[in-house]
Amino acid sequence: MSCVSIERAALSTERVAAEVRRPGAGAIVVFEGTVRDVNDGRAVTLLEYEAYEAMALAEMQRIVDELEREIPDARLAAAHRIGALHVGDVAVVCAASAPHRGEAFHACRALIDRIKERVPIWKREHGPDGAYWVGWEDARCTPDHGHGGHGHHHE
Amino acid sequence: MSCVSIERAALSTERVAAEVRRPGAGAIVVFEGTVRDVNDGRAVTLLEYEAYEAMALAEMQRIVDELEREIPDARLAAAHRIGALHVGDVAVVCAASAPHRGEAFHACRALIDRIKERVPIWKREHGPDGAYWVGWEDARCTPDHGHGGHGHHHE
Amino acid sequence: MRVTVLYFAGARDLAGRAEERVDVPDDVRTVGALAAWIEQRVPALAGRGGSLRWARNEAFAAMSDAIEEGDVIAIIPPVAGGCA
Amino acid sequence: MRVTVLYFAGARDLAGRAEERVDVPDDVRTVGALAAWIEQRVPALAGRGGSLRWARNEAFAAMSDAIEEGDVIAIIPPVAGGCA
Repeated sequence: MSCVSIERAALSTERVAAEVRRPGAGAIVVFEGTVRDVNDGRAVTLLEYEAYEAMALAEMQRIVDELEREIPDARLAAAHRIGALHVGDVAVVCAASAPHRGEAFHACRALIDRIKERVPIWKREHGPDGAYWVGWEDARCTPDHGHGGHGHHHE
Repeated sequence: MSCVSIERAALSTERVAAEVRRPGAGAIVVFEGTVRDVNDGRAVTLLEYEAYEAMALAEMQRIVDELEREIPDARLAAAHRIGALHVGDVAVVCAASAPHRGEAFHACRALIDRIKERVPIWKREHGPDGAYWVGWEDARCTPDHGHGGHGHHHE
Repeated sequence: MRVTVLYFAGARDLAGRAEERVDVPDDVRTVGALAAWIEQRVPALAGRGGSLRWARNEAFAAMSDAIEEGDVIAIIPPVAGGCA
Repeated sequence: MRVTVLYFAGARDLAGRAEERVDVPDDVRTVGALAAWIEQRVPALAGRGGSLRWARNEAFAAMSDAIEEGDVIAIIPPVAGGCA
Protein backbone atom coordinates (compact mmCIF):
# COMPACT_ATOMS: atom_id res chain seq x y z
CA MET A 1 0.00 0.00 0.00
CA SER A 2 0.99 3.57 -0.55
CA CYS A 3 0.64 6.07 2.29
CA VAL A 4 -3.09 6.27 1.52
CA SER A 5 -5.43 3.43 0.67
CA ILE A 6 -9.04 2.35 0.37
CA GLU A 7 -9.45 -1.28 1.38
CA ARG A 8 -12.23 -3.86 1.45
CA ALA A 9 -10.64 -6.20 4.00
CA ALA A 10 -9.92 -5.55 7.66
CA LEU A 11 -7.47 -2.70 8.18
CA SER A 12 -4.13 -3.30 9.85
CA THR A 13 -3.36 -0.42 12.21
CA GLU A 14 0.21 -1.60 12.46
CA ARG A 15 0.66 -1.49 8.69
CA VAL A 16 -0.50 2.12 8.57
CA ALA A 17 1.73 3.07 11.51
CA ALA A 18 4.66 1.35 9.80
CA GLU A 19 4.29 3.77 6.88
CA VAL A 20 5.33 6.69 9.09
CA ARG A 21 8.03 5.11 11.28
CA ARG A 22 11.55 6.47 10.73
CA PRO A 23 14.66 7.04 12.84
CA GLY A 24 14.11 10.77 13.32
CA ALA A 25 10.53 10.45 14.54
CA GLY A 26 10.26 10.18 18.30
CA ALA A 27 6.49 10.44 18.30
CA ILE A 28 3.86 8.45 16.46
CA VAL A 29 0.18 9.14 16.94
CA VAL A 30 -2.36 6.73 15.51
CA PHE A 31 -6.10 7.23 15.30
CA GLU A 32 -8.56 4.36 14.78
CA GLY A 33 -12.19 5.06 14.00
CA THR A 34 -14.30 2.08 14.98
CA VAL A 35 -17.96 1.30 14.36
CA ARG A 36 -19.88 2.03 17.56
CA ASP A 37 -22.87 0.15 18.91
CA VAL A 38 -24.82 3.40 19.27
CA ASN A 39 -24.83 6.52 17.07
CA ASP A 40 -26.84 9.59 18.06
CA GLY A 41 -28.86 7.40 20.37
CA ARG A 42 -29.74 4.82 17.69
CA ALA A 43 -28.61 1.21 17.93
CA VAL A 44 -26.34 0.31 15.01
CA THR A 45 -26.07 -3.17 13.59
CA LEU A 46 -24.33 -2.55 10.28
CA LEU A 47 -22.69 0.28 8.37
CA GLU A 48 -22.28 0.08 4.63
CA TYR A 49 -19.46 2.32 3.41
CA GLU A 50 -19.08 3.30 -0.20
CA ALA A 51 -16.51 5.53 -1.86
CA TYR A 52 -15.94 7.39 -5.06
CA GLU A 53 -12.72 5.48 -5.03
CA ALA A 54 -10.55 7.30 -7.53
CA MET A 55 -11.39 10.68 -6.03
CA ALA A 56 -11.24 9.42 -2.45
CA LEU A 57 -7.69 8.21 -2.98
CA ALA A 58 -6.72 11.42 -4.75
CA GLU A 59 -8.26 13.57 -2.03
CA MET A 60 -6.59 11.57 0.77
CA GLN A 61 -3.27 12.02 -1.00
CA ARG A 62 -3.90 15.76 -1.40
CA ILE A 63 -4.64 16.01 2.34
CA VAL A 64 -1.46 14.12 3.25
CA ASP A 65 0.61 16.26 0.90
CA GLU A 66 -0.80 19.55 2.14
CA LEU A 67 -0.31 18.57 5.81
CA GLU A 68 3.29 17.52 5.12
CA ARG A 69 3.80 20.99 3.65
CA GLU A 70 2.11 22.67 6.62
CA ILE A 71 4.01 20.57 9.19
CA PRO A 72 7.30 19.85 7.42
CA ASP A 73 8.61 17.45 10.07
CA ALA A 74 5.49 15.26 9.97
CA ARG A 75 4.90 12.15 7.89
CA LEU A 76 1.33 10.91 7.46
CA ALA A 77 -0.54 7.86 6.27
CA ALA A 78 -4.17 6.82 6.22
CA ALA A 79 -6.34 3.89 5.21
CA HIS A 80 -10.11 3.76 4.94
CA ARG A 81 -12.19 0.62 4.71
CA ILE A 82 -15.34 0.31 2.59
CA GLY A 83 -18.02 -2.35 2.34
CA ALA A 84 -20.14 -3.83 5.13
CA LEU A 85 -18.79 -3.09 8.62
CA HIS A 86 -20.11 -4.26 11.96
CA VAL A 87 -19.76 -2.98 15.51
CA GLY A 88 -16.11 -3.01 16.53
CA ASP A 89 -14.73 -3.02 12.99
CA VAL A 90 -12.12 -0.37 12.24
CA ALA A 91 -13.33 1.94 9.47
CA VAL A 92 -10.38 4.30 9.26
CA VAL A 93 -6.79 4.47 10.50
CA CYS A 94 -4.66 7.62 10.46
CA ALA A 95 -1.02 7.81 11.51
CA ALA A 96 1.38 10.69 11.92
CA SER A 97 4.99 10.75 13.00
CA ALA A 98 7.12 13.73 13.94
CA PRO A 99 10.22 14.43 15.99
CA HIS A 100 8.06 15.68 18.89
CA ARG A 101 4.64 14.72 20.12
CA GLY A 102 2.97 18.11 19.71
CA GLU A 103 3.37 18.01 15.94
CA ALA A 104 2.42 14.35 15.75
CA PHE A 105 -0.84 14.88 17.68
CA HIS A 106 -1.65 17.98 15.66
CA ALA A 107 -0.96 16.26 12.33
CA CYS A 108 -2.96 13.14 13.17
CA ARG A 109 -5.94 15.16 14.36
CA ALA A 110 -5.88 17.40 11.29
CA LEU A 111 -5.63 14.33 9.06
CA ILE A 112 -8.79 12.65 10.38
CA ASP A 113 -10.64 16.00 10.51
CA ARG A 114 -9.89 16.71 6.86
CA ILE A 115 -10.66 13.16 5.76
CA LYS A 116 -14.06 13.40 7.40
CA GLU A 117 -14.71 16.77 5.81
CA ARG A 118 -13.47 16.15 2.29
CA VAL A 119 -12.99 12.53 1.28
CA PRO A 120 -15.94 11.24 -0.80
CA ILE A 121 -16.95 8.29 1.34
CA TRP A 122 -20.53 7.71 2.49
CA LYS A 123 -22.13 5.31 4.88
CA ARG A 124 -25.58 3.88 5.18
CA GLU A 125 -26.46 3.08 8.76
CA HIS A 126 -28.61 0.02 9.47
CA GLY A 127 -30.40 -0.32 12.79
CA PRO A 128 -33.68 -1.60 14.18
CA ASP A 129 -35.49 1.35 12.55
CA GLY A 130 -34.17 0.84 9.04
CA ALA A 131 -31.37 2.33 7.01
CA TYR A 132 -30.36 5.79 5.90
CA TRP A 133 -27.41 7.71 4.54
CA VAL A 134 -25.54 9.30 7.45
CA GLY A 135 -25.37 13.08 7.10
CA TRP A 136 -28.23 13.17 4.60
CA GLU A 137 -30.59 13.74 7.47
CA ASP A 138 -33.80 14.91 5.84
CA ALA A 139 -34.11 11.90 3.59
CA ARG A 140 -35.23 9.56 6.35
CA CYS A 141 -38.10 11.87 7.30
CA THR A 142 -39.45 12.60 3.85
CA PRO A 143 -41.67 9.81 2.55
CA ASP A 144 -41.21 10.65 -1.11
CA HIS A 145 -37.44 10.22 -0.97
CA GLY A 146 -36.73 6.53 -1.13
CA HIS A 147 -33.49 4.77 -0.31
CA GLY A 148 -33.29 2.46 -3.26
CA GLY A 149 -35.85 0.26 -1.56
CA HIS A 150 -33.90 0.02 1.71
CA GLY A 151 -35.55 2.92 3.46
CA HIS A 152 -37.52 2.38 6.64
CA HIS A 153 -38.10 5.81 8.06
CA HIS A 154 -36.74 6.56 11.48
CA GLU A 155 -38.92 7.62 14.44
CA MET B 1 -1.06 -6.68 32.07
CA SER B 2 -3.27 -4.21 33.86
CA CYS B 3 -4.09 -0.91 32.20
CA VAL B 4 -0.67 0.37 33.28
CA SER B 5 2.63 -1.49 33.19
CA ILE B 6 6.39 -1.16 33.33
CA GLU B 7 8.05 -3.72 31.08
CA ARG B 8 11.58 -4.85 30.27
CA ALA B 9 10.81 -6.49 26.92
CA ALA B 10 9.60 -4.84 23.70
CA LEU B 11 6.25 -3.15 24.11
CA SER B 12 3.25 -4.28 22.10
CA THR B 13 1.30 -1.25 20.93
CA GLU B 14 -1.59 -3.48 19.99
CA ARG B 15 -1.76 -4.97 23.48
CA VAL B 16 -2.02 -1.50 25.03
CA ALA B 17 -4.66 -0.43 22.49
CA ALA B 18 -6.61 -3.62 23.20
CA GLU B 19 -6.96 -2.51 26.83
CA VAL B 20 -9.17 0.40 25.81
CA ARG B 21 -11.24 -1.14 23.00
CA ARG B 22 -14.94 -1.50 23.74
CA PRO B 23 -18.20 -1.39 21.78
CA GLY B 24 -19.11 2.17 22.77
CA ALA B 25 -15.78 3.69 21.77
CA GLY B 26 -15.72 4.94 18.20
CA ALA B 27 -12.33 6.59 18.59
CA ILE B 28 -9.01 5.21 19.75
CA VAL B 29 -5.89 7.33 19.83
CA VAL B 30 -2.55 5.69 20.46
CA PHE B 31 0.75 7.43 21.12
CA GLU B 32 4.13 5.73 20.72
CA GLY B 33 7.28 7.39 21.97
CA THR B 34 10.28 6.00 20.11
CA VAL B 35 14.00 6.47 20.68
CA ARG B 36 15.26 9.00 18.14
CA ASP B 37 18.63 9.01 16.45
CA VAL B 38 19.19 12.63 17.45
CA ASN B 39 18.20 14.46 20.64
CA ASP B 40 18.83 18.20 21.01
CA GLY B 41 21.37 17.94 18.22
CA ARG B 42 23.33 15.09 19.81
CA ALA B 43 23.63 11.67 18.15
CA VAL B 44 22.07 8.99 20.35
CA THR B 45 23.25 5.39 20.36
CA LEU B 46 21.63 4.03 23.52
CA LEU B 47 19.21 5.14 26.21
CA GLU B 48 19.16 3.41 29.58
CA TYR B 49 15.81 3.82 31.31
CA GLU B 50 15.35 3.16 34.99
CA ALA B 51 12.26 3.48 37.14
CA TYR B 52 11.29 3.64 40.77
CA GLU B 53 9.01 0.84 39.78
CA ALA B 54 6.50 0.66 42.60
CA MET B 55 5.92 4.40 42.53
CA ALA B 56 6.00 4.60 38.73
CA LEU B 57 3.19 2.05 38.50
CA ALA B 58 1.23 3.77 41.26
CA GLU B 59 1.65 7.18 39.66
CA MET B 60 0.66 5.90 36.21
CA GLN B 61 -2.46 4.37 37.76
CA ARG B 62 -3.25 7.65 39.56
CA ILE B 63 -2.93 9.53 36.26
CA VAL B 64 -5.23 7.08 34.47
CA ASP B 65 -7.76 7.25 37.30
CA GLU B 66 -7.79 11.04 37.46
CA LEU B 67 -8.14 11.39 33.67
CA GLU B 68 -11.02 8.91 33.65
CA ARG B 69 -12.68 11.11 36.27
CA GLU B 70 -11.96 14.29 34.26
CA ILE B 71 -13.14 12.74 30.96
CA PRO B 72 -15.78 10.25 32.10
CA ASP B 73 -16.28 8.71 28.66
CA ALA B 74 -12.59 7.98 28.16
CA ARG B 75 -10.71 4.78 28.96
CA LEU B 76 -6.93 4.88 29.18
CA ALA B 77 -3.97 2.54 29.28
CA ALA B 78 -0.21 2.99 29.22
CA ALA B 79 2.96 0.94 29.21
CA HIS B 80 6.52 2.13 29.71
CA ARG B 81 9.62 0.14 28.92
CA ILE B 82 12.80 0.26 31.00
CA GLY B 83 16.31 -1.09 30.45
CA ALA B 84 18.61 -0.50 27.47
CA LEU B 85 16.82 0.92 24.42
CA HIS B 86 18.24 1.65 21.00
CA VAL B 87 17.17 3.92 18.16
CA GLY B 88 13.73 2.91 16.93
CA ASP B 89 12.72 1.08 20.10
CA VAL B 90 9.39 2.08 21.57
CA ALA B 91 9.84 3.48 25.09
CA VAL B 92 6.24 4.30 25.95
CA VAL B 93 2.78 3.56 24.58
CA CYS B 94 -0.37 5.44 25.62
CA ALA B 95 -3.89 4.63 24.46
CA ALA B 96 -7.22 6.34 24.97
CA SER B 97 -10.66 5.45 23.72
CA ALA B 98 -13.82 7.54 23.81
CA PRO B 99 -17.09 7.75 21.93
CA HIS B 100 -15.78 10.68 19.88
CA ARG B 101 -12.36 11.60 18.65
CA GLY B 102 -12.04 14.96 20.41
CA GLU B 103 -12.09 13.32 23.81
CA ALA B 104 -9.83 10.48 22.70
CA PHE B 105 -7.17 12.86 21.35
CA HIS B 106 -7.41 15.06 24.45
CA ALA B 107 -7.17 12.10 26.84
CA CYS B 108 -4.21 10.51 25.04
CA ARG B 109 -2.30 13.78 24.92
CA ALA B 110 -2.96 14.52 28.59
CA LEU B 111 -1.88 10.98 29.49
CA ILE B 112 1.56 11.23 27.88
CA ASP B 113 2.02 14.80 29.14
CA ARG B 114 1.34 13.78 32.74
CA ILE B 115 3.44 10.63 32.48
CA LYS B 116 6.39 12.71 31.32
CA GLU B 117 5.85 15.22 34.09
CA ARG B 118 5.20 12.93 37.02
CA VAL B 119 6.17 9.29 36.58
CA PRO B 120 9.53 8.52 38.24
CA ILE B 121 11.42 7.19 35.25
CA TRP B 122 14.84 8.43 34.24
CA LYS B 123 17.05 7.91 31.26
CA ARG B 124 20.76 8.05 30.72
CA GLU B 125 21.62 9.05 27.19
CA HIS B 126 24.67 7.52 25.56
CA GLY B 127 26.21 9.14 22.50
CA PRO B 128 29.63 9.80 21.01
CA ASP B 129 30.33 12.37 23.76
CA GLY B 130 29.54 10.12 26.68
CA ALA B 131 26.55 9.59 28.91
CA TYR B 132 24.40 11.74 31.13
CA TRP B 133 21.05 11.78 32.88
CA VAL B 134 18.53 13.50 30.64
CA GLY B 135 17.00 16.54 32.34
CA TRP B 136 19.81 16.72 34.92
CA GLU B 137 21.57 19.12 32.64
CA ASP B 138 24.24 20.67 34.80
CA ALA B 139 25.78 17.38 35.79
CA ARG B 140 27.47 16.83 32.44
CA CYS B 141 29.22 20.20 32.64
CA THR B 142 30.50 20.01 36.20
CA PRO B 143 33.68 17.94 36.50
CA ASP B 144 33.20 17.11 40.18
CA HIS B 145 29.84 15.43 39.58
CA GLY B 146 30.55 11.95 38.30
CA HIS B 147 28.11 9.56 36.62
CA GLY B 148 28.97 6.40 38.48
CA GLY B 149 32.02 6.01 36.26
CA HIS B 150 30.07 6.39 32.99
CA GLY B 151 30.42 10.13 32.66
CA HIS B 152 32.19 11.67 29.71
CA HIS B 153 31.35 15.30 29.89
CA HIS B 154 29.59 16.83 26.96
CA GLU B 155 31.01 19.87 25.15
CA MET C 1 -20.17 18.69 -25.49
CA ARG C 2 -20.40 15.26 -23.84
CA VAL C 3 -19.53 14.70 -20.19
CA THR C 4 -19.99 11.85 -17.74
CA VAL C 5 -22.04 12.52 -14.61
CA LEU C 6 -21.62 10.35 -11.50
CA TYR C 7 -24.23 10.11 -8.73
CA PHE C 8 -23.26 8.72 -5.34
CA ALA C 9 -25.03 7.57 -2.18
CA GLY C 10 -28.20 9.54 -1.50
CA ALA C 11 -27.87 11.45 -4.76
CA ARG C 12 -27.84 8.14 -6.64
CA ASP C 13 -31.03 7.10 -4.83
CA LEU C 14 -32.72 10.36 -5.78
CA ALA C 15 -31.55 10.27 -9.39
CA GLY C 16 -32.26 6.60 -9.83
CA ARG C 17 -28.95 6.15 -11.62
CA ALA C 18 -25.25 5.91 -10.76
CA GLU C 19 -23.72 7.23 -13.95
CA GLU C 20 -24.75 8.70 -17.29
CA ARG C 21 -23.18 10.32 -20.31
CA VAL C 22 -24.95 13.51 -21.26
CA ASP C 23 -24.84 15.97 -24.15
CA VAL C 24 -24.85 19.40 -22.58
CA PRO C 25 -26.20 22.49 -24.40
CA ASP C 26 -23.65 24.83 -25.89
CA ASP C 27 -24.30 27.58 -23.38
CA VAL C 28 -23.36 25.28 -20.43
CA ARG C 29 -19.67 25.97 -20.01
CA THR C 30 -19.00 25.96 -16.26
CA VAL C 31 -19.51 23.52 -13.41
CA GLY C 32 -22.13 25.88 -12.00
CA ALA C 33 -24.07 26.01 -15.24
CA LEU C 34 -23.89 22.22 -15.55
CA ALA C 35 -25.07 21.82 -11.95
CA ALA C 36 -28.10 24.02 -12.68
CA TRP C 37 -28.82 22.06 -15.84
CA ILE C 38 -28.61 18.71 -14.00
CA GLU C 39 -30.91 19.96 -11.24
CA GLN C 40 -33.49 20.77 -13.93
CA ARG C 41 -33.24 17.22 -15.24
CA VAL C 42 -33.34 15.66 -11.73
CA PRO C 43 -35.61 17.97 -9.72
CA ALA C 44 -35.22 15.93 -6.52
CA LEU C 45 -31.62 17.10 -6.39
CA ALA C 46 -32.55 20.77 -6.52
CA GLY C 47 -33.86 20.78 -2.95
CA ARG C 48 -30.49 19.37 -1.86
CA GLY C 49 -28.48 22.01 -3.63
CA GLY C 50 -27.21 23.51 -0.38
CA SER C 51 -25.73 20.26 0.83
CA LEU C 52 -24.21 19.06 -2.44
CA ARG C 53 -20.67 19.60 -3.61
CA TRP C 54 -19.48 19.08 -7.16
CA ALA C 55 -16.29 17.46 -8.36
CA ARG C 56 -14.66 17.68 -11.76
CA ASN C 57 -12.19 14.97 -12.76
CA GLU C 58 -11.74 13.65 -9.20
CA ALA C 59 -11.26 16.97 -7.42
CA PHE C 60 -13.70 19.40 -5.81
CA ALA C 61 -14.59 22.11 -8.32
CA ALA C 62 -15.56 25.76 -8.02
CA MET C 63 -18.82 26.68 -9.69
CA SER C 64 -16.86 28.99 -11.99
CA ASP C 65 -14.53 26.23 -13.24
CA ALA C 66 -14.80 25.62 -16.98
CA ILE C 67 -15.89 22.19 -18.19
CA GLU C 68 -14.46 20.40 -21.17
CA GLU C 69 -15.38 17.59 -23.50
CA GLY C 70 -14.94 14.23 -21.76
CA ASP C 71 -14.98 15.61 -18.22
CA VAL C 72 -16.18 13.42 -15.36
CA ILE C 73 -18.46 15.47 -13.13
CA ALA C 74 -19.53 13.97 -9.79
CA ILE C 75 -22.26 15.02 -7.40
CA ILE C 76 -20.93 14.69 -3.85
CA PRO C 77 -23.57 14.44 -1.11
CA PRO C 78 -22.45 15.16 2.46
CA VAL C 79 -19.52 12.85 3.12
CA ALA C 80 -19.43 10.60 6.17
CA GLY C 81 -16.16 8.74 6.32
CA GLY C 82 -14.75 7.50 9.59
CA CYS C 83 -16.79 6.89 12.68
CA ALA C 84 -16.19 9.28 15.49
CA MET D 1 12.44 7.21 64.16
CA ARG D 2 13.83 5.00 61.38
CA VAL D 3 12.97 5.58 57.72
CA THR D 4 14.28 4.22 54.45
CA VAL D 5 15.70 6.72 51.96
CA LEU D 6 15.90 5.87 48.25
CA TYR D 7 18.19 7.68 45.80
CA PHE D 8 17.57 7.39 42.07
CA ALA D 9 19.40 8.24 38.86
CA GLY D 10 21.56 11.37 39.19
CA ALA D 11 20.77 11.64 42.91
CA ARG D 12 22.11 8.12 43.40
CA ASP D 13 25.31 9.08 41.59
CA LEU D 14 25.74 12.14 43.82
CA ALA D 15 24.94 10.28 47.03
CA GLY D 16 27.01 7.23 46.14
CA ARG D 17 24.24 4.98 47.36
CA ALA D 18 20.84 3.73 46.20
CA GLU D 19 19.16 3.10 49.53
CA GLU D 20 19.80 3.48 53.24
CA ARG D 21 17.97 3.16 56.50
CA VAL D 22 18.49 6.17 58.70
CA ASP D 23 17.68 7.15 62.30
CA VAL D 24 16.32 10.66 62.11
CA PRO D 25 16.55 13.10 65.04
CA ASP D 26 13.40 13.58 67.10
CA ASP D 27 12.79 17.10 65.81
CA VAL D 28 12.58 15.90 62.17
CA ARG D 29 8.87 15.25 61.76
CA THR D 30 7.99 16.40 58.24
CA VAL D 31 9.17 15.58 54.73
CA GLY D 32 10.61 19.09 54.50
CA ALA D 33 12.60 18.70 57.69
CA LEU D 34 13.86 15.31 56.56
CA ALA D 35 14.82 16.76 53.17
CA ALA D 36 16.87 19.47 54.88
CA TRP D 37 18.49 16.89 57.14
CA ILE D 38 19.41 14.65 54.19
CA GLU D 39 20.87 17.60 52.29
CA GLN D 40 23.14 18.24 55.26
CA ARG D 41 24.35 14.62 55.13
CA VAL D 42 24.76 14.65 51.31
CA PRO D 43 25.87 18.21 50.50
CA ALA D 44 26.05 17.50 46.74
CA LEU D 45 22.26 17.24 46.78
CA ALA D 46 21.77 20.66 48.34
CA GLY D 47 22.71 22.44 45.13
CA ARG D 48 20.04 20.43 43.36
CA GLY D 49 17.32 21.29 45.81
CA GLY D 50 15.36 23.29 43.30
CA SER D 51 15.11 20.42 40.85
CA LEU D 52 14.38 17.62 43.31
CA ARG D 53 10.99 16.32 44.30
CA TRP D 54 10.34 14.12 47.30
CA ALA D 55 8.09 11.11 47.59
CA ARG D 56 6.74 9.42 50.69
CA ASN D 57 5.53 5.83 50.40
CA GLU D 58 5.35 5.88 46.59
CA ALA D 59 3.53 9.19 46.12
CA PHE D 60 4.78 12.73 45.75
CA ALA D 61 4.77 14.47 49.13
CA ALA D 62 4.29 18.03 50.26
CA MET D 63 7.07 19.41 52.41
CA SER D 64 4.58 19.78 55.25
CA ASP D 65 3.54 16.11 55.20
CA ALA D 66 4.28 14.29 58.45
CA ILE D 67 6.67 11.33 58.38
CA GLU D 68 6.24 8.17 60.38
CA GLU D 69 8.31 5.24 61.56
CA GLY D 70 9.00 2.88 58.66
CA ASP D 71 8.28 5.38 55.90
CA VAL D 72 10.00 5.04 52.55
CA ILE D 73 11.21 8.44 51.41
CA ALA D 74 12.49 8.81 47.84
CA ILE D 75 14.46 11.60 46.24
CA ILE D 76 13.07 12.14 42.74
CA PRO D 77 15.41 13.93 40.33
CA PRO D 78 13.85 15.47 37.19
CA VAL D 79 11.95 12.66 35.50
CA ALA D 80 12.50 11.86 31.84
CA GLY D 81 10.14 9.12 30.76
CA GLY D 82 9.06 8.76 27.16
CA CYS D 83 10.96 10.18 24.22
CA ALA D 84 9.29 13.01 22.44
